Amino acid sequence: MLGYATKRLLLAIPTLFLVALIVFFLVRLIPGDPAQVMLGEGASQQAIAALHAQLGLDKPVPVQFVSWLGRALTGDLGTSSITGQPVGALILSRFQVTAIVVLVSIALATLIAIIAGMIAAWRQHSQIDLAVLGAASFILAIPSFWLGLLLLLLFGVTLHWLPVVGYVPFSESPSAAILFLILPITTLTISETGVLTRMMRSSAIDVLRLDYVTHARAKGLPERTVLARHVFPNAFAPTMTLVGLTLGRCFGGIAVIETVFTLPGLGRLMVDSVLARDYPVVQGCLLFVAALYVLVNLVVDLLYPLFDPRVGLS
Amino acid sequence: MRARIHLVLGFGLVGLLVSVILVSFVWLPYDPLAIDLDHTLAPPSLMHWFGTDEFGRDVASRAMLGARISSFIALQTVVITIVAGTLFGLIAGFLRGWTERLVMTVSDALLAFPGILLALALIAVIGQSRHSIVIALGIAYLPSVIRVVRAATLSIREREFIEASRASGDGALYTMWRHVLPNVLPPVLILATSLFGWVVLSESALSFLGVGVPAPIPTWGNMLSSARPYMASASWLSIAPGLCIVATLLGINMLGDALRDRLDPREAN
Amino acid sequence: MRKAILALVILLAVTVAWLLPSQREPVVETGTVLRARINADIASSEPGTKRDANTDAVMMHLVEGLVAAREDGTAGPMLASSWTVSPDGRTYRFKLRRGVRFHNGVPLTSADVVWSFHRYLAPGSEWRCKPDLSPGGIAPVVSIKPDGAYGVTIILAHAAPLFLTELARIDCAGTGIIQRQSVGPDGRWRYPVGTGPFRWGSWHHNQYIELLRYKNYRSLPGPPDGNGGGKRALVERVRFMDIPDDAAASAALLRGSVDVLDGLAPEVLANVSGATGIKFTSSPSLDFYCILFQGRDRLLADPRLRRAIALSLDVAALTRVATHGTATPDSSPVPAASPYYGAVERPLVRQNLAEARALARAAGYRGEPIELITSHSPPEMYDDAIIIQAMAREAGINLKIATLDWASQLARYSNGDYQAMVFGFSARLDPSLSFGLLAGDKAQDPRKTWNSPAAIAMLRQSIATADPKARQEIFDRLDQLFRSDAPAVILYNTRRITAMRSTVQGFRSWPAETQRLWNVSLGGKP
Amino acid sequence: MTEPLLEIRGLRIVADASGTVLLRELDLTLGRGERLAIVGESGSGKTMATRAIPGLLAAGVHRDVGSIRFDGRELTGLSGGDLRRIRGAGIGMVFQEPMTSLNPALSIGRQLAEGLKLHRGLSDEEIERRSIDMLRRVRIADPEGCLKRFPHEFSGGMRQRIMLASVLMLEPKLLIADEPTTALDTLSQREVLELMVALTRETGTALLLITHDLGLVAQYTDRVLVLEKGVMVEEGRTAEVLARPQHPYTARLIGSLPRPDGTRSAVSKDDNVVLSIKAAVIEYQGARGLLRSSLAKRVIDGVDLMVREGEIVALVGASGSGKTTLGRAALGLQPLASGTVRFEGDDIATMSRSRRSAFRRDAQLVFQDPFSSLAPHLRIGEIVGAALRHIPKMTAAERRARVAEVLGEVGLPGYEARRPHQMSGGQRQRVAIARAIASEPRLVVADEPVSALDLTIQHQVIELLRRLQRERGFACLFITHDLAVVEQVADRVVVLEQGRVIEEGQTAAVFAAPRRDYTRELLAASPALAINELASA
Repeated sequence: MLGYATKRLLLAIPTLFLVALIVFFLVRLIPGDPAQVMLGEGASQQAIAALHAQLGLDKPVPVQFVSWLGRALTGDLGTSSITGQPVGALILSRFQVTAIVVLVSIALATLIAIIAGMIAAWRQHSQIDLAVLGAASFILAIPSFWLGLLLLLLFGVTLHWLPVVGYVPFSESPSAAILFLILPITTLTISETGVLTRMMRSSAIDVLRLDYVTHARAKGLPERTVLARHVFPNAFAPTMTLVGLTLGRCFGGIAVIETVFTLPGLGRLMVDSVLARDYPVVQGCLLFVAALYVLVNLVVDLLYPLFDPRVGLS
Repeated sequence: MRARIHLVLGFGLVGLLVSVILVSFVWLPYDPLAIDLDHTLAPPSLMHWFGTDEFGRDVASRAMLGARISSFIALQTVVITIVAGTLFGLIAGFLRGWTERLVMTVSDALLAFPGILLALALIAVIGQSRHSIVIALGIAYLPSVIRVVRAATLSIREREFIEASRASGDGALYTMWRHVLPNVLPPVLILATSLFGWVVLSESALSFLGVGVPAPIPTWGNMLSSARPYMASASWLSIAPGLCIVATLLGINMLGDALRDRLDPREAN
Repeated sequence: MRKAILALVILLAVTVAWLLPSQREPVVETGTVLRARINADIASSEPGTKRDANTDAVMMHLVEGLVAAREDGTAGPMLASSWTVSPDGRTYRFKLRRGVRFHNGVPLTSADVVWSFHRYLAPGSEWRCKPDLSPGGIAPVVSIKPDGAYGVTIILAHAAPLFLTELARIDCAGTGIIQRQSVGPDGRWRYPVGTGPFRWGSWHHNQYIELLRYKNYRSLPGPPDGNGGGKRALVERVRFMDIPDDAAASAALLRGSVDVLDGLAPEVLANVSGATGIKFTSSPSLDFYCILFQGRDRLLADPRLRRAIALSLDVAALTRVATHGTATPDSSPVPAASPYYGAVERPLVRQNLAEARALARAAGYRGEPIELITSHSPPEMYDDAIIIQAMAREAGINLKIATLDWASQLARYSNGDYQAMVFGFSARLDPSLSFGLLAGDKAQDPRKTWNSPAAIAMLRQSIATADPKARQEIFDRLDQLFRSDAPAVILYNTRRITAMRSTVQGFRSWPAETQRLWNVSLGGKP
Repeated sequence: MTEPLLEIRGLRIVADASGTVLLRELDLTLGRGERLAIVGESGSGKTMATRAIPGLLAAGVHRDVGSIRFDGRELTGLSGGDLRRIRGAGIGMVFQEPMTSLNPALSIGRQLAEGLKLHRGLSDEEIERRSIDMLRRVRIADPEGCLKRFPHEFSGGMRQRIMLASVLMLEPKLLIADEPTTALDTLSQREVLELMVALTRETGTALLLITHDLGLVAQYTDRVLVLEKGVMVEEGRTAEVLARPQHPYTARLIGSLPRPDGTRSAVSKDDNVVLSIKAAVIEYQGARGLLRSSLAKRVIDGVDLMVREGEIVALVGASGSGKTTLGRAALGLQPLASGTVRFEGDDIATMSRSRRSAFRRDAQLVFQDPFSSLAPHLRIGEIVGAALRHIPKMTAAERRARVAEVLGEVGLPGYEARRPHQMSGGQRQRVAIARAIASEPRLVVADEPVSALDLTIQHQVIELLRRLQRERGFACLFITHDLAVVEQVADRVVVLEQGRVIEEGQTAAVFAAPRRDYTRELLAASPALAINELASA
């Protein structure tokens, strides 16, 4: 197991290096100079030039890249050129918000997808199957942030059940924090359930056709056991890979939902730092998200044999 | 039986979209760009079916023009991504070796980027315009096309008629073009329908983050995001574009399902 | 099946457990807390260096300079009770007030003033006003010497009537005098130890910054006046909460977790205006929003086309819609709230489509597209562009809107790389500074749009004269020349709105756009 | 006479959607411990008939009318729970495809225990003891270890034996075996069948064997029932039906069994040699690990093989003997580690480019799987004409004429516009043959060309191949594991075991007196040969 994990991590290095390269140069191509942005429109040319030098932006770009990457390998992602905060701490604190929302939502979405997908496959071409597929197609058609806005409008503005916007960190009061997370989690869960359900349904259909399912039934096992012990493990394996990909994508990609619900998450941080040309934070975030993406996919692959022993850790 | 319902619903909704676009070339209830500062934020009425926005512009006309712009952007992006993705996926899946490692490393690197962030950065570099949106989203979705095409190529590559073609002396390029490509098209076609949906959603997300198609050209995305501050006071502003997106995407998804039923043997019982 | 659910649950429990406990100690609430809002964390705790509007507001509670800006923008006494200016205008002798102590109890003496000035003007310093007070600036300081324990003499290279206004500039932290202990033994900056009514509390990044009441603060007599006058801290603690999103801030106010919401975004006014237990104050601001034209552009070089665009706009209607009726339309660079806003500056440019079309055709304009740059920060600028484009279209002028993000727009503005641009300048206390934003030599500073030598000469003259009546006369001539040259079209001055809970007493907003929380109390019902 | 174990009266099965009748009024009786075979070609409804008994019909079809009495109880009226109690305990089933008959995600031990825990409620230790005992009886090595391992670690033959163990442990009264050994090669097929018969005889379990292979029927069953397109055409004792078939369909079935054909003219030694392989060695690299590659495995170890013009040489061996690899090597599709392959005297490894493209035309390959070897998106005309593309001076008109001629020869005149998915397995294999002979090759390598086809169609395709070879005189290397086919088609036979040629000679001579015991085992395991002796007796 360990050998396989290290091999996979070694293979991921070229990808991560490429990500670092793309981020570093892409951000510098964006017009607008960080020093200028920070000092605002009234600042004098000398002040801008001075800050420019202080941020080390006057050195040739390759030199900046090497020094940044060298320090990043030792874990020091530098400090935000706007707030001076260490980038590492900034990312972790903002990641806490995103992680809670993404993990809980994807777990719920997976659970719903398993149940709905299995039932639909079990009763293929029946009314239930049609309903499940219809619902999945409908969910896939709704923009996630519009869904968020509607939920906000319904529960926040009209029914006043839930706070409209804002965020209370867990440290201050867990109970209040949960109130703020209900709507974002619901939005993300709904928007991710569609894809997972379709995937679970189609892989369950494949498995239901195979002989060992009929064999299990021929042993006299009740349908419940046949589905749970024989169909589910084999059908869940491909869906789990998709769950891994979704997790990887969402950790960096729910900036839109974070904007709707004003959550200070990682996505929001990335969008703001790109717009504010805060190079160190942008670089740190994207490297963090890329590393997370690789890690999540590795974990999923390590869990894979749990469901499909044929896939040995070659 | 199910396939038929999906087909009917799908064609119905897509047909509605296409007819709205065709009509928008000829006639629009009002000039979508004309502002009327005396009738801002008017609720839906006989005069204005979907009411007016914060500048007094007619929301219905803007939704119709938006349909044309959003669909064209999505179409252009899908075509570019499918063509480029198929090319790279085919080469990676068929030639294997270092070409496959190169293509897959680059595509994994792009995939590790959150799609919206990559698009945001690219647009900031190229500048905001319809073409920059198409290029940015094209690059953002390229890896997923490459992934699908490579997987399909790998499975086709093992089929005996490929070995027969190589055995009868066909070159690699000829075999790829004549035998592999036609068999990769079904999964690619199915992917194209969902890709269309993803692009429309991404354009609206980008508009929401302030970098979508620039004003005053309406797309469903930027109409939806500019409706956000008036959620409470003028909720119809966000209903109209939202419904258009859902109706269109539902239609496209249904068509995708029907296509999948016809092309993918697994579904047929 | 069981195996899968088990794996999922364990994964979830481990990560939630890792995320939950956080390092911060629980917050202890003692005494009354006045909670205000800033829309971004402060840039740094060092006065007048890395700063933005939020940082300036917080600094004004902690440090005080020799002089401070009055309500009308002029400079009044603060730590200096009085001062004399030599006939040639180069030597200033300040008398310091006695009995004033720093937050750490050390009494204020001339040595502290000299130490602070030398630190601000030191070579490595990033103090925002250093260029103006250095050689080549508008008031270059040659020497600062103590004159006994409570006297300070400052000698300038040449006479500079605006020297005191410069010292009082808020974006330079009012040249706040700080005690040596603000800096650690190794010379690294710790936190500001000043003489203001509040002293430094604690800074929780991206959360809030808290200031504590300075019990033995020695206030000037009489009523409060701008940043000076009678000042007292009436609450135990002031907490500036970092809430970036305007909608979130308005919701926080409604829910009662914020007491004062300064600089309310017009866009969310509707959410708050009807609510019970909320009251408002507002004041016109000394800022201005305008359309900048690039004179070097082939089309816009001709002033007739520029005037045609000005004439195509109904500025009153534009202001009403874009700023939701909160701003004051204004066609003169002199802000409406400025004492120099006279009869010449008051009249608005009336929309006249016929004349606009005629002027445009006369200038040889045949409908070629002109790029109008705008951005979403603040959101009103985006709305301005859409209305301007629609109105200009009525006069046959074809404007193409390009929406950039703020950083890109700022870059295009700084190197003059644009045809036309909707732009907003932050508050300038003196009209000379307002005109200075527009008039200037393009070769030296690409940001200037008004390259006319006559205007530059008049501007320099306005800086050099102290007599208000003479300056008014200069500003009137400048305004007339501005309207005929039309290097830019002024749109409006914003009105700064502050919403607060009805329990908040004594809050006064003012044109300088910073929130002042001294003399403010949380009296009466909760 | 005690009441029969199983009695089916007037069973009719109908498709849900179309309502077409798939199985018409089937009557069948089976005594306790009796062994009945149901024979019929694919699509005859034989599987459906047996699936109806325990009520396990696939989705989309349903039992329209008919009674099924089992062990004195009418199954059709039973509730779900009662029916489930009979499944497994009363009726056991074994399926065709070994690869998917066991759940890949569960260990063998757990799958064996399932049935016993449900029906007998025995303790885990007791179940483990019985499992190990049963595994030993189905001759699985290291039964204790086997419990913890997973299905993918076993070969097809072993998996079928494990499945047999799991079903027979419950000592059912009836065992339904649905083509249990079709997917296995002859050796493991014989082992599994003999085990099945021995074990069912021990426990007195009745056997319902479904197959399309008359050879198995002759060797292993008491009575036989013949189904044709859902209708029972004949039923009776196996020996009588095979010796004197009443119904013409049964007669045709028996007729299509491969038989030795006296008309082979001996090919003289001096006809020129088309293909000659000398001391060929082929190695497969193990999985290339990141750090080290496991030692290379020798698949072909020093093989000499010659095929003369107009001769059909059969290359025979069990699966894994390397016969397919050797076939590919003969066409230059598989590089040799050492040794040479000469085509008409030239070593194909060192040929010039032009000579190589000529070689491509003169040596053609016919694949086993008709569904995978034809490009699904092309028309038949394009597929057959593909090889002609490389003939330089041939005009389009000549190509079309040649395609039409060749299609006519294989009995598919005018099929140019059709597409592969519109044709049956047999027709597709004819197209594959047409493609092979289109460029008038000197050598045709046929890799198991008929093993995927039904008996009657197998017979026609082999006849076609022999007729074409006689008319055109190309050399043919015929790869197969089915000795009955060899006897019908080949002049000489070469037996391959673990990459080495262990026996070679004229077909009749080798069949009459096989020198090596491996060859003897192969011959004994081939059911079709047994029936010939039975029929001729």
